Amino acid sequence: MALSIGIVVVSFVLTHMVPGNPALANLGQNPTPSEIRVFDQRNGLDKPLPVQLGLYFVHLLQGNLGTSQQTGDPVAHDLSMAIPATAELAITSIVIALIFGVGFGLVAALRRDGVTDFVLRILSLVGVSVPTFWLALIALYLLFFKLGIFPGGSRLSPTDTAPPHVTGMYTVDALLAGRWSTFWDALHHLLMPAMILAAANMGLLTRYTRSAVLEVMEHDYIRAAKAKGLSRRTVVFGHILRAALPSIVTVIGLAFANVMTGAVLVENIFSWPGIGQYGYQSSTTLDLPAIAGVSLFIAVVYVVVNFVVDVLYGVLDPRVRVE
Amino acid sequence: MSTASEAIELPARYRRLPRVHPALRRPLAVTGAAILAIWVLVAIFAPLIAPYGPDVLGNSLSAAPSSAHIFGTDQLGRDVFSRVLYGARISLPISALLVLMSLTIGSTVGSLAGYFGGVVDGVIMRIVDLVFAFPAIILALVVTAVLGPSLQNAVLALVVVSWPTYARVVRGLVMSASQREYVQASRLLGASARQTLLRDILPNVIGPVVVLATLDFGNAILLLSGLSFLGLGAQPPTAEWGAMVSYGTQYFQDWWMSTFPGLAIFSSVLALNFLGDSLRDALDPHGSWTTRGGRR
Amino acid sequence: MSGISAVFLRRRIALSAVAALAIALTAYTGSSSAHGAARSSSAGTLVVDTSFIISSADPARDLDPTGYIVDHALYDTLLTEHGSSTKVQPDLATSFKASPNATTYTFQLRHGVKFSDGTPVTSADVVFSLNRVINLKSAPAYLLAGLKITAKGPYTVVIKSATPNPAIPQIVTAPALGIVNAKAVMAHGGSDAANASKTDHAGQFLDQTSEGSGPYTLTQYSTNNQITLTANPNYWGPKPKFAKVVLRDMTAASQLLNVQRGSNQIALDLSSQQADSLKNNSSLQAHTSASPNLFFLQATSNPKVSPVLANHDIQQAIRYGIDYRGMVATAGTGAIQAAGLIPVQFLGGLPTSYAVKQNIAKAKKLVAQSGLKNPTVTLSYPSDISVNGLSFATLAQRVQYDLGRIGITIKVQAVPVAPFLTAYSADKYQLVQSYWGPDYADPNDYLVFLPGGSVSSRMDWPASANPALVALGKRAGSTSNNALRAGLFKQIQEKLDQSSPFFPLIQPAQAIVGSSNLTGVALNPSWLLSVAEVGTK
Amino acid sequence: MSLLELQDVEVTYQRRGRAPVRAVAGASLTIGPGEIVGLVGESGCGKSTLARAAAGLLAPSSGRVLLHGQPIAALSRRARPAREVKLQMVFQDPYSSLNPRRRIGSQLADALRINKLMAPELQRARVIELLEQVGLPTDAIDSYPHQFSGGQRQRLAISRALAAQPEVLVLDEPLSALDASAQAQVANLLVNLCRELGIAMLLISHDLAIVRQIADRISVMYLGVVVESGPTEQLWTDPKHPYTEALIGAIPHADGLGVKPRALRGEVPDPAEPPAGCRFHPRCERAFGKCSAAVPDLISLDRDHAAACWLHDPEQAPQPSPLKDAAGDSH
Amino acid sequence: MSLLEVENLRVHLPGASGPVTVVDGVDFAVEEGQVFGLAGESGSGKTMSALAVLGLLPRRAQVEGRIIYRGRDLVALREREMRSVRGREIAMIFQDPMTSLHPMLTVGRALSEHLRQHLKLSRADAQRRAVELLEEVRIPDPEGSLRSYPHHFSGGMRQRIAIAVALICNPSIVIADEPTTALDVTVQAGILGLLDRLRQENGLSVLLITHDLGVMSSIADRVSVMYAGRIVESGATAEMMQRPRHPYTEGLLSALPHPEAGDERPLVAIPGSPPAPTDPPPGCRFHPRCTYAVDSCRTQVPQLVEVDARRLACPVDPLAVKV
Repeated sequence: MALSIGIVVVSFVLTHMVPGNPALANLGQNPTPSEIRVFDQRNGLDKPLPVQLGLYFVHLLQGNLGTSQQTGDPVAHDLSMAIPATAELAITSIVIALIFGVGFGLVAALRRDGVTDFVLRILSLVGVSVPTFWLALIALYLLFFKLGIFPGGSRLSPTDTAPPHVTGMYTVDALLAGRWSTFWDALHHLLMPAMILAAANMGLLTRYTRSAVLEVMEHDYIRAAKAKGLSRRTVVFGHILRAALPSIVTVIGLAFANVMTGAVLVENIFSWPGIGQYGYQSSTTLDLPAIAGVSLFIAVVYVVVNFVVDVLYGVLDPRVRVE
Repeated sequence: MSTASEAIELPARYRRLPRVHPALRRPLAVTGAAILAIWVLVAIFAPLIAPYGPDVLGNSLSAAPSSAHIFGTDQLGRDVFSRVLYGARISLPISALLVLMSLTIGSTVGSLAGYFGGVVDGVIMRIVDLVFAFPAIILALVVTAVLGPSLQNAVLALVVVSWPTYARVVRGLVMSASQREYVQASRLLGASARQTLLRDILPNVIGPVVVLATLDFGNAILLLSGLSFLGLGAQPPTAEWGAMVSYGTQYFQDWWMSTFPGLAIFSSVLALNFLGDSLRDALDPHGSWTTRGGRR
Repeated sequence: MSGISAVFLRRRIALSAVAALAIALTAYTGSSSAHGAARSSSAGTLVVDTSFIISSADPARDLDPTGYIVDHALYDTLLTEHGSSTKVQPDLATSFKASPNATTYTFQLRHGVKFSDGTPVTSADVVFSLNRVINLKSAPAYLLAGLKITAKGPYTVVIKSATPNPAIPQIVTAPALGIVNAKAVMAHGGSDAANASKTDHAGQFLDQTSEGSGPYTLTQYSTNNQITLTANPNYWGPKPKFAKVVLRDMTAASQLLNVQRGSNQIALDLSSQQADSLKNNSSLQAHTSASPNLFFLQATSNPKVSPVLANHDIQQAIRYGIDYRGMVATAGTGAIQAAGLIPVQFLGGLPTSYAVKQNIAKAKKLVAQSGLKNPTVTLSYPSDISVNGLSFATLAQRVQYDLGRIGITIKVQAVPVAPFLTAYSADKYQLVQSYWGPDYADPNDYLVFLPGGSVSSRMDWPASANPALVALGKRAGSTSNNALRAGLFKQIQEKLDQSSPFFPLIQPAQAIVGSSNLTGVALNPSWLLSVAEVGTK
Repeated sequence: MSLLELQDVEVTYQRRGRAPVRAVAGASLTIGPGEIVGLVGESGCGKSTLARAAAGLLAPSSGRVLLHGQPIAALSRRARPAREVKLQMVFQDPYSSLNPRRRIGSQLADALRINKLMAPELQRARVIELLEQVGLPTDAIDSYPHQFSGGQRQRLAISRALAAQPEVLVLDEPLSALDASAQAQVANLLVNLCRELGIAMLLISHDLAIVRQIADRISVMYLGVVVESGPTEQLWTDPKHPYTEALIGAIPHADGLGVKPRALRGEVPDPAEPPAGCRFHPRCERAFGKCSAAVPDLISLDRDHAAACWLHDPEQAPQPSPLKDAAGDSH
Repeated sequence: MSLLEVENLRVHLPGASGPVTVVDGVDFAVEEGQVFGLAGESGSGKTMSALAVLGLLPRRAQVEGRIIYRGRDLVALREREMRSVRGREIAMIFQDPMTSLHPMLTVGRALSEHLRQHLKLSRADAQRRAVELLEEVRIPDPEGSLRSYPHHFSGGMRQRIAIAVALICNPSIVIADEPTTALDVTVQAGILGLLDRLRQENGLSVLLITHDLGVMSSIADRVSVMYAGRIVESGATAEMMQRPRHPYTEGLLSALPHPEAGDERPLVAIPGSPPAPTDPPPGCRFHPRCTYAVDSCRTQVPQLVEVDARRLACPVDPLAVKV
């Protein structure tokens, strides 16, 4: 909580230190001094900074994040449009990274020091080394432009219409509405950016999983499980992976931070109308309420993700649960 | 007291002392070091190697790779190959500087927090948490929005977001190292806390920090080029790799404009990660990708 | 007074609101329907990729390029234009009459027109819509400044101006002046009262549904994603070819890829170079032409800001040091060197033959003559936008290189638009690379460049610097004889080219690229593209 | 006069959100010059905590630690005064008690350098002397800790402490990480050091058998309190506290007679919630009413021998009865 | 015919410079209903020998020799077949009960998973059997314990649970690797008592591995002493303890404290330390530390030969005189 307040203050103060004049940046054309005055009044920019900050907090408590100067809509509304898009992308990407990262890490650990291990190690290093924006461009060029395997951007084919808004995540909403073709279309659009976002986290998770699994495998209880004559599958999934899971889960917080960073780049390249694109556009247009709103949202995500990770850790590790 | 892993562990005095650092004997480390060495040489000797100046405008605009321009030319007729070579003079030293600054600030703050503990520690870690809550690029967006886009400001922004990593790591290392029995033994022998910090604690902290810095070096190149890609870092005509990729995307069909600078970023970051990963192995054999048997 | 703003500067620009061609006005009297196409049923989806610049789908609040495309499709205006022509044509009004002194305009409305919900369109709706624009005091309000709108019977609307205003028929074509369903909008918080700027809350409503009588209705609206339009079944005119139009927010790079892979697609933001590269693609059509936009350099005249630039010889050296041909080549096919400030298409525009030519020897001599050792100048430009697909950085690098060759060191300084404008207005910059998009197609729009004008004073070129030129400008601005006026403006520009802190660079090319099976792919100066007019072969 | 004296030392650990733990609930000990005192107890009895308090590594929450009658201050950021440097400690784990990144010579010279005991040029010779004293080759001086086995490292740790010319050594389980043969080597070394250099020692161990070989006197701890203390042989042959008795009875004998050691019923209770009265009473075969009601004091029985047991309270005790045979697995 | 016979077992582990032989020609036999002890210091190869029996050596370890269990050579068995032996026929108890039970699985699962796999019992039957076993090893509240996690129990209780886990499929042999080393002496006595009772009541055979000759003496029927990968002496426990004949056995016993009242002999340490497996001395591996060593000890590997109802690998046999 204190953290969130700190984040609001920092983002607010930072954005309001900008030397540019938001009125000039946002008024259509021919801004007259009186129009600038009206703009400043409307956006509360005529008051001293501490007062603006205080007002921001008051409005925040009322669920009011101010009005975006860029879109003319309430920031809360803009966020509510952008968040599901990013959430869909981020969650899919994390799921992809988890499946492959944990899988690769597990295989690497089980085949430790073998050729597979070496190849997976290189793969994981490539994953964390490749510049996301460059990978996105190459993927766009090859997979979309040359091969046409994936669509080139946006969330849905133009011929399709968005499913009824429930969660705002098109795949989920399409399923809820029972629109299979829309679901596949949304998924099709989702996969490429999600995979690109997943590359770095996949590398990260491969490494973490591998070392977590190796650490687990050194424990007597794994030898004990083998000594019980359990099948290999039970030993690997029921015992080794089960024990490594809590430490793998702790990486998810980090993975989310990576995804948010990557989202700024990937969303811009794939015309994905999410938080990354919104944040980037607001920062270039000095849309102060929007920037503050995005920062706040990201901070909330950070806090929530870390909380969820903590809870999950407790669920997975009964030793923590008791404490 | 006999477990299998311990039985494998051999007293080290029976091992031959290595001539080269063990990390360097691994193939990945050698590959990484070699690629990195090439880039460093390129950075130093760019004016000698590059066929053209980085900002010299030629007459053939947007030309595909040919014998005259092996990486082609860009929209202003500049030689992409030369610009990629000169780019090493920007990305590498500036990222190194960035890492060095974050490391210095982070380590100082981290050791102070770890050393003093208590309120100082509490305040510092709060700040660290605060910075951590922003993804690097978002904070960098805001910082560059405040200060204007330039390489210098991008570095500043990234320092702002990257020092906490070091602070956190160093603090943890200092705290755990000060709990070590050999540190306590030193204290009992009459060493002051400051003496042990310098003599017993920091030397044991440096290793992990060096590894972190090596890996972070690659990360810094990525972040810096990412910011330049978004137009928030290096500004034209600076031959910066990220900016070149971004510039190239405007002319998508002229693939050479963005492919080669992208490859330059990728190869240098990969080299650093190869090296850093191997160093990490050498330092922390536990769970590392080594070729030797494990030991506790 | 004209100005440049971030919204305007962002990425690219259309000729904005009023492209008034005064010449056409007197001759014009309304006639019957210009739409000759046979009625046919709508089918399929048209995809238009563009970098979104839109703040609202409420016509009364929006003056942005993407918003104009949308509003033009959703709302009928009193008059309109077709294709890339700027000739005024009937729309909701079948005809109009102007009073001889050009202060009173009487519009006859079409009978039987219905809004998309079936409500008939009457003069009350027109009065409400236009008054709402005036009283909302949003960006488009200036279009109707000094005008009074009244109804005279259910199908007659009268617009009165305090001063003679021959541009009114042109003005009312602006999509911002689209006619909305007064009842529906009022039912959702809309107001045309004097205090509408505070009481009107229909903006959000109009972002969700359209309440117009245009060829399309709004199905989905998202400012950073996509906008979906569906054919209006109640439309009075010819059915649009496409049942659905999707506008997608895309970067130029994505547009380039998408248009090549898709069918029924149009890309609006490609540079002429990009468009050029598609010329050989048989599945595409690409149209490039010189845009009326202007890239120019402006030097400060304030010796405190830059003693180097305050030196007249250096200013002249810059003028002759730039490789204009190289710059035009960089800008791509269709771009031309700007001989003066006024676009060549406009009244008073200087033909390219008048343009300044690079003369390195002369430039070097001027630098030597200046007596300055190693003159160094900082060139500032907005970093995060491009116009007609051309980024400021590209040209700035050209300038830096060219001036470097004559011995003037240029430090480039990239600044995001917002702080750029702030500092630019405050005379903080030495040399600026800027841009001018005309507010209306008339040379009077360029008077602000004369000494003491709003653009000139941004970099401290006061009226006192050249009183003769100021006087000439006054004369040109108030002359009613167009031939005379054109001559005066040409004279002004020649003087500016000889000696002034302005260095016109180029008029970039503008491009539109679409699938080759499409018809009606044309750039309109006002709303870029009329999606309802796009059909298939 | 005693060299090192622990007076009613209590150590309480504060735990976040939970009840604090009195790890040491009032322990007193004295160690005379040149004397080896063994402190024995099972895991969780607080003996290591007491050792750390005795060495000045942590501050007792009450009670005092006196060296030469002067209180020892717990470590702060400041350097220890020279007087207190005479009190040294050797840790349990020889793998973590030496700095892996410094040469042996440098670590052994720490005490000399820090306390300026001798000129730098003489230090190397002294370090070689120290190495010889603990029976290690002198070329160890330029080696790193990882080049040595556990027993050798423990000897290195001892010699590092010796460099400070200590009067008292607190040894926290110095033998438990070692194999039998190394254990004997280090044990003999300790005894020799005590006899030759007159160093007093507080030897903490869970292994009563090995302590008996080394110590002059033994104190037995159970759940944070000292339950019995006395001269080694007396305590060994005639234990007065049932817990000491149980400890001795549980030691397996490598005599080939196949005698089963005796088990003690129950579990060590949570130190955060110790049983009322005598802390041992729930596991004691001879507990009676009073044991659960009141805390027995350490009663001096004869000479140096004392036990904290109601059995020895002249007013309260029922007649001592022979210990029940608790062989096998009792519970 | 012994229940388990190990013949000329050799185990090589991968080392930095070629394989390292950690078990070098070991023979022993476990008889039905007996406790056979394998004694030695850390690194002597006793644990490796035991793991070899179950086929649980680290990856890439090489095994030579024969391990005959009920007429089958376990070395030659395939992994699948070996799995049906582990836990079912031969079970194992590990040193540290804190680490040998999976911390995230309930006691009930630890007990029943291999029971159900090996014996194909129903869930209810398995649970019944689990409760039975917990009662047998004297765990209070057996039903409740099934739902508890290992960390709810003290060290001694955990070792009892581990024993129950080992015994639940009614194996013929239990390999107990230092089963009491991590426990306090008072608890150790209880565990030793439990093992002894199980042996007597259920006819269980035990392969006991320990460095503690005291533990060995109190429970084992026969003992082999290992040094640097080889067995140096074998025989009946009482004989061995009272009259050791190999200098190493003798040295080990003299290095032990003497718990007998009144015995005040000082400890006698064996000089030096054991050799590294990478670099074993030639001839008798003990000779560098042996006070009785003669020239032939330095060159010739002593064979384990039958001498007076025991097997001894010392041709010098200097202690025979003392007997």
